[in-house]
Amino acid sequence: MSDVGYIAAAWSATAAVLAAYVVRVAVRTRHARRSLPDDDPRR
Amino acid sequence: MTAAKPPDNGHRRGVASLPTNPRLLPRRVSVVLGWSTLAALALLTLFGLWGAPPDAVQGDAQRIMYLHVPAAWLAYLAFTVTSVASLLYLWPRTRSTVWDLLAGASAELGVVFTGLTLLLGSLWGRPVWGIWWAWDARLTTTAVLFFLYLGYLSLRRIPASVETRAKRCAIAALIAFVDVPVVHLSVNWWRTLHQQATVFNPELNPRIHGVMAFTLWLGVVAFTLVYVYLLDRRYQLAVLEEDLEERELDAAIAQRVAEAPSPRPAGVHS
Amino acid sequence: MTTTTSRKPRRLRYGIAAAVCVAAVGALLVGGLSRNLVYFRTVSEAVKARDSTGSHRFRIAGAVKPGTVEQSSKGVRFVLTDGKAEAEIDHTGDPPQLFKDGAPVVCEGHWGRGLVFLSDRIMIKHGADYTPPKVNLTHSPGQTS
Amino acid sequence: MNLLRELWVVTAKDLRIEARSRVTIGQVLPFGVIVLLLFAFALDPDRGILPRVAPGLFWVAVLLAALLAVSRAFALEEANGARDGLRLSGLDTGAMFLGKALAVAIQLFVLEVILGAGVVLFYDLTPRAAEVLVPAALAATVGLAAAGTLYGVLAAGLRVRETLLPLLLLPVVAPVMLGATRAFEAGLGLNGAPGEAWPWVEMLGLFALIYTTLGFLAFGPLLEEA
Repeated sequence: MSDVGYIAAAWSATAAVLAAYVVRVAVRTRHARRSLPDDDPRR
Repeated sequence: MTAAKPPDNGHRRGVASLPTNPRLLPRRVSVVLGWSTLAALALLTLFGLWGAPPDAVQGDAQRIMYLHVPAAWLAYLAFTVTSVASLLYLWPRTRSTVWDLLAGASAELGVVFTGLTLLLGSLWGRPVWGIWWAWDARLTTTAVLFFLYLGYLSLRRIPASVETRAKRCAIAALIAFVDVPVVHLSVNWWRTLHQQATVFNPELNPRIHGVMAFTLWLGVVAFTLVYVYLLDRRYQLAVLEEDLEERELDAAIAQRVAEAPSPRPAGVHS
Repeated sequence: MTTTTSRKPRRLRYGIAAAVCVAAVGALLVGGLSRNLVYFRTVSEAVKARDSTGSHRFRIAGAVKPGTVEQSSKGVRFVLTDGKAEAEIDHTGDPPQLFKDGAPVVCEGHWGRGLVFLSDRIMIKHGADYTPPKVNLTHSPGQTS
Repeated sequence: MNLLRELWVVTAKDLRIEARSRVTIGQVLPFGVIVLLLFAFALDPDRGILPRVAPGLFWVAVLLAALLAVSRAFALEEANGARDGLRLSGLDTGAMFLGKALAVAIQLFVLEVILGAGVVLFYDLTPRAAEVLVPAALAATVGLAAAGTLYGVLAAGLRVRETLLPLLLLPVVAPVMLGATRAFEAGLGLNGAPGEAWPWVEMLGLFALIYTTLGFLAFGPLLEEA
């Protein structure tokens, strides 16, 4: 693998980790919000 | 005291002890922060891949530094926040659910970014050192750090009364934090394959050329924004899930109480 | 557990324990920790300990002496130096891409006959200085930023 | 002085239970020996490698056995509300920690002696430089016992204790593994001279001191609300 390959791998790994984490948190937040009753102040 | 109300014996948090506002930052600030983070990351990519010159010795492979060093910085920052929050939880006067949840949220980010640091370091090491992994002091202590906080995260998920869990987690977090300065200073204490700190070196004299230094600082700023944004989101999630869990428990207890023949429930709590 | 009578000694105890911890960590830093946990030995250290090392594996670090690199049937041979001592490296396998004259390297292997080190892995050890290729070398990188 | 007496009460209690139940000798020790045998099976065809890596294998076996011993030390307190009894005994919590850690350390040291004999026997190793090996083993044992007891109480009383304890404890005691292995390698003349072991022994001693102090402080708060 050339330098370009390693750099591309590093950048895409970072993007993938960040995106996966954001999506996971967003999905769980959405799920938790939906499950809470309407009168909950935290909703 | 009515029978329908579960006895409050400190084993449970109760929804009331949770912060009413699950956000660390106002909604609008969070949105703006999210977009600025994205912009900063885009700018970092621009400078990291094209703006900064290749290194005289390491060539283009050195560009991985612009992600690797900020990721490591974020991990340090996250574990520091975890420790401060744990300390505030243990201190009786400031004891609050907020600190416990914040410590957990921050530690999770720390683990994710320690893992990313190891991965990026490996991708840097292969072209530059010639190997993916070396058992030198910096790499080994970082791997230990990763597993220490992985253990902490499992400790957070244990089924136990909330007070017990929060207290044990806070103590575990403080013990684990001992490794953070060891990781940072390992390259100065021991002779390692890993290079010494460029920016936060003991002489406090960054040994790095202008545009490269700017790009590195840009990376640190961008990743700090990433941290603040994600911490806000993760903390909010922690509050919501805690709330949900308490409500489910309340519902389960209420159901048990309704089923019970005697008005005084015995042993509804663990 | 904590009765009012045991409060005071307990606070004293926390103080003493904290002091012990700080002292221990201090001793760890100031004391011998730097002596062990070395990832590699310098050429002069390795040459000095040549007789007691036998054929044990260890890592040796130095710079590739310019003009000494030659291809061998198994890989490369070159002279490693740290300015004070020299050792000949007989390496098996391909050297990494950044391997060249003057490169700072760490070799893993063991002593063969005399001061010939039989290496089977070369790693490039970089410093913490980063400069673009065109900065002239009379200009110290520390002053540029 | 009071502290020492209270400490010994706890140690004596744990050792007495061990003397009657024989769990460490009857179960943990055979486990350690089996681990040594497994290493031998795995590495035997490669003649000569076993004696060279013996210190590392020995300490891995000790570490795995230590996990079981620590687990056992806190399993003692689970049944019949023994922990409440301990908590209400009025003993000093610091003394309790030191007592339990000492009991674990004594058992571990006995294990090490027997496993060490096993290593000499199975791995064809000549023991020497006892004046280096014994202090190194003592320091490592105290460090293992202190860190183990601290994390043992951290995981005590939890339903997932058995699986959680190794995950929490192993990264923490990684430096003990490293230090003890290097000290033994130097002491046995496998890598360097016996004198090179002393910096490692120093490091092991400081590790033991730090974790003993941390445990001494944290044991009370950890036990009180558990």
